[in-house]
Amino acid sequence: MVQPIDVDRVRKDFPILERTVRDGRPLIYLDSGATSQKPLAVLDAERAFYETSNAGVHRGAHQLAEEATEAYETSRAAIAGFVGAQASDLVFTKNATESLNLAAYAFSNATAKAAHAPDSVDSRFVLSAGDSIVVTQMEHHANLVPWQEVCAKTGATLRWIGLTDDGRLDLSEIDSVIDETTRVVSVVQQSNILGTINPVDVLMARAHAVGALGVVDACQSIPHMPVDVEALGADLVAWSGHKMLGPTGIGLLWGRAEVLDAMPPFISGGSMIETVFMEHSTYAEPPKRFEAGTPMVAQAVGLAAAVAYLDEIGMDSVAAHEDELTGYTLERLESLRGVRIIGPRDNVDRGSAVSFVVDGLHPHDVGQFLDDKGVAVRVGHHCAWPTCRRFGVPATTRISPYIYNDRSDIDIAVEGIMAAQKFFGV
Amino acid sequence: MVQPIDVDRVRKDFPILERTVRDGRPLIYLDSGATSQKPLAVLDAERAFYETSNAGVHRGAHQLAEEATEAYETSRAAIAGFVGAQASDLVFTKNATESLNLAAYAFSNATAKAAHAPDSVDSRFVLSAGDSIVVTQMEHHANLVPWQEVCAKTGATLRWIGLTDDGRLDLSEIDSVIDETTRVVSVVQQSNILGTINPVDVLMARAHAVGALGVVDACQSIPHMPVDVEALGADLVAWSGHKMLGPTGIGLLWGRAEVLDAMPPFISGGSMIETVFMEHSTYAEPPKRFEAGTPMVAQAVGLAAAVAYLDEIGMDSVAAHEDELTGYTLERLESLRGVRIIGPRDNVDRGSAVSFVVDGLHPHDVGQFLDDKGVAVRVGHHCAWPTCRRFGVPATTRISPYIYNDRSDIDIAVEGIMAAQKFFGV
Amino acid sequence: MNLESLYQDIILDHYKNPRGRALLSEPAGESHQVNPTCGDEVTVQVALDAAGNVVVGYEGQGCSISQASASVMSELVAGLAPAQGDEIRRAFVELMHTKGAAEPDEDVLGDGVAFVGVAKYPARIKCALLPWMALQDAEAKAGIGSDQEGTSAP
Amino acid sequence: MNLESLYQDIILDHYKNPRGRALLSEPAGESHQVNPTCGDEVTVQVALDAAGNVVVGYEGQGCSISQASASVMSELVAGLAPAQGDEIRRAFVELMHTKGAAEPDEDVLGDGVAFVGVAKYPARIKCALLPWMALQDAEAKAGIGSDQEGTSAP
Ligand SMILES: Cc1ncc(COP(=O)(O)O)c(C=O)c1O
Ligand SMILES: Cc1ncc(COP(=O)(O)O)c(C=O)c1O
Repeated sequence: MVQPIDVDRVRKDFPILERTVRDGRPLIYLDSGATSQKPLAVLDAERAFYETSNAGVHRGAHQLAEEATEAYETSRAAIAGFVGAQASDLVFTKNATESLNLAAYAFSNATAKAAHAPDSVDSRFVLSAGDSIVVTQMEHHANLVPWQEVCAKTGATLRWIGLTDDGRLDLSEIDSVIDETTRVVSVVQQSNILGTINPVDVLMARAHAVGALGVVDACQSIPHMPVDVEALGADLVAWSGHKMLGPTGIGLLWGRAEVLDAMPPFISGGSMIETVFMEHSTYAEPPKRFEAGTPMVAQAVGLAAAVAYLDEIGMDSVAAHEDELTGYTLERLESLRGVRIIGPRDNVDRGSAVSFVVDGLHPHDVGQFLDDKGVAVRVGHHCAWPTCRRFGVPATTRISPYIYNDRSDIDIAVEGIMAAQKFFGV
Repeated sequence: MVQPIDVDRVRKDFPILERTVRDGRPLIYLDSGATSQKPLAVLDAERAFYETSNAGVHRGAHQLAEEATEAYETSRAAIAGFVGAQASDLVFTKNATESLNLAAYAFSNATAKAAHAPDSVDSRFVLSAGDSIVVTQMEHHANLVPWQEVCAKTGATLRWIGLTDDGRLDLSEIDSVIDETTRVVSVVQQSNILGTINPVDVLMARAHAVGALGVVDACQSIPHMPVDVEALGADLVAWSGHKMLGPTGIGLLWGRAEVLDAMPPFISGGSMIETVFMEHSTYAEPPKRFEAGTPMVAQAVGLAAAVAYLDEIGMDSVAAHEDELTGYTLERLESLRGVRIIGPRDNVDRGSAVSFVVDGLHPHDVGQFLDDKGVAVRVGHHCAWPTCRRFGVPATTRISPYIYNDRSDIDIAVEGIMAAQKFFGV
Repeated sequence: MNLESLYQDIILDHYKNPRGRALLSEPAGESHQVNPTCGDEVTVQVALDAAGNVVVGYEGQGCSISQASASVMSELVAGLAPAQGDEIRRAFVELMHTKGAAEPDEDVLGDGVAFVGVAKYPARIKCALLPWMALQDAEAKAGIGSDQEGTSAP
Repeated sequence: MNLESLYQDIILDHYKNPRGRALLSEPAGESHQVNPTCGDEVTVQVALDAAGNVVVGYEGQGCSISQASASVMSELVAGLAPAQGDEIRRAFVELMHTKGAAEPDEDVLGDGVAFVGVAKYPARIKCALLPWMALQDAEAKAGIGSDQEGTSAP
């Protein structure tokens, strides 16, 4: 039996949730899909680092530098442990977008280098016209635009797996879209707009069957459910710290050791080198190879405190809590006249982000009424514009709860929707 | 008359300076060239942001999102103002290394895209064999390795301006090294290893005279003296927040509007787009074009507090304080038997970072004795390995003070050097 | 409740009954503007009539604020000399930057005064400005008007 | 003072008077290792003699710890069977991860016990390990020894 979350107790750890918005309304934060709030433990850990051990890491021989390095690497180990990984396979970036670009640039960089020195790179990353890259129609822009850019630079072609009307991947297309020309398959594990949880194991298996590399965007899964990155069957997995109670400014890329090892550098400079001459340089082993410059040390420390906090609650409990809340949200929304859910309506293989449109009302106007009730939701295309087009809507309103939300928050959101309908007479 | 800095008062703002290291020695932090310490005002600003206004920026329609966006953009304006720039010309990155890579990738990305669609990019960024890129022999790896990578990807050739024995640029080489083949000149304003301040105006003028773009690495200048980025004569200027009292995880790239506007994107994804289709996307105007993904919001807020703190002291005062300290450091070191300064020995056009070697002692061992006295300095190649080779040393010890240091700190460092000499009998 | 200052009746009326919403048959300049945050879109077209006055056409999709703003805009500037339209546009842009504290001049802004409450909601200011930015851009493309300061929207 | 536990006399002696510091004429395997943090370098070469025991050569530049460690290493493993050398190497690596709290076995580690204090200084552990990593790598390249776990240094 998983332990239920004591939401009232959890809320006490988040000072921001005590504030009011607009005309003194208590804040109801239902926008955790964009970014989560941060518990005191995270703020305290960052501050303690700055107040006691701040220094350059991997560089100094003084005590502070030793402590900072220890803090940074201990944090890496803790965060790796949280997703069942080895510390040496975990790269720190500034956000998931950088992580996905790191993956994408392995291809465009290797391709450009191969043109001048074919033996300098691993041929798995060298693309040419005729090669294809596969994504899905529910990708966040962060897992779409970088691959468009790779295509523009290498001549490869972008393909995608389409969606069914209820917001699932059209799995019937997998074998035709992912074929012998495919060199990389990059898919989201849990859609930030639809809430859909995809069968990444199936997609990764198909990718490997045709000799392609597999990338998973786990931005919306790792914060919300237990994920063992090694068990996903992927070669690379990207996610962000700020959506899982961590500070802004830190992201993660996990990679299978052998794949990371074969990848050329992305951002280059100090700390990622082995030797440097004016004429040429050699590079450090992963993860350092991908961490050029002064890293996000305080943010790594903060994120380690965040995973400790989540571990304390238990990711099983987080998932169960959200699952319950998702069921309730779907039920309440479906009971409203004129409200259409964009994404799966059955609470199976779906996360807690629920998007919807209201007949006759633009999402911006719906959001405004929720805001007026103190409810923070996101309105817009949620960085998944092609997904909106697929469903024939310019934008949606999205409710995305987390560990500090409960049914009463959903109730107030529903009141806001009804108030908007009433006001606009729809 | 510039106001002298009240070091004792300043130190009270930095909690870490109250701690002891090793066997109860008061910490003497002389490693600000690696990263500076952070005043309470910066820690408080970051925390206040998280506790009151944390939300996704540029995305939500709720009050928190409005406040977060306002905090982020107000911070941008404050930081831009600090260096005499327009907010719209200032890009946030994770560190200076990313900023310099952003500049370098403009060339390799444009070159790769031009091969498939010549009209899709600005030809100033398209390189080919026969083109040259010019740096100096005193660059930090962050302003060397990315350009080596550009060369490896485009076939261009890397050239560099050499150094005189006293650690200055050999200006006699400028006109021969920077010639009609040169497409970009990228130089450090103040060397992090030698302390040399370079005549960037001369270099930028020469770059522009041959039609090349000019990039300045201002990592070690902007924290230590008044800098008006628009007056440098450069097209792009890169620096970091963490070396100027700001948090880790935030860097800056300033660009002339017209140049930024002509640059292709670097990291792509959400927030940097204008429209997105599955097949192709169009991009936002700078600075957004270069800020894909969830940005370092809290870090921007912290850095804005840092520049306010520096403004309060006055950058003239900072520069005067360091100048005085540099004179003293040079004098004390020169008075020591067997100590050789690597870099300018006259206190003219030089910053406060002073590198030296001790006959018969490896810098690691020198640093260990300083550490034992509570003195934190950096030992090694300071991410400027080719510069070390130029001076025939494997590494140096570097003293790099800031606003919280005074002469007594230098005195204790000198004691540490003498203790090491005595112990090793050299 | 605050929302009534945002959604004034005039705005709701323009939203539900947009004035002059149609494209031109022979536009001299056209601009398509999007709010990349939310996907609001508006296309504005301009031309000059025989008397040298502005003819405006538009189309769009988006929230009540952006669509009402387009309707108000077309009503305000159509038939005026370009310079007069510019003046109104500037007054509207200025109004949007007053944080809701201004007392807008109805003689200049007509129904546009109803947008005063929008200025209190930073995320909605962009919605209100979208058609005006498109107007400015379309005129610049058509070579209409004294005001060439911006050919691209902010 | 702490430093005396770090810089034990044995270490200083090996630093000032390195044992067996020279390259081999016919190495079977060679490894050049650098500490990218500080630029310390060491080259280790290995071969087997007629009896199947290890012959070691080395050269390097760097701090007292890295250079003394190379000297101690060469003294310890030269002339031993590869498996015996491996055992010593493992004991040394283990010693470096004890944070200075261990009581190392002098029968196994000989002069290597003097490095116990190094383990208290994380930034110096790499210095002490550098030649041992090079040894491991050189042996792997030469196909010497049972231990193939690492062909590249950490
Ligand atoms: C001159 C110079 N350039 C570039 C850098 C790189 O800065 P960062 O490590 O913050 O990316 C540094 C500092 O490490 C530096 O001193
Ligand atoms: C599914 C998904 N992928 C990628 C991202 C990008 O993450 P970030 O903005 O932290 O880079 C997000 C969040 O915005 C997301 O929800």
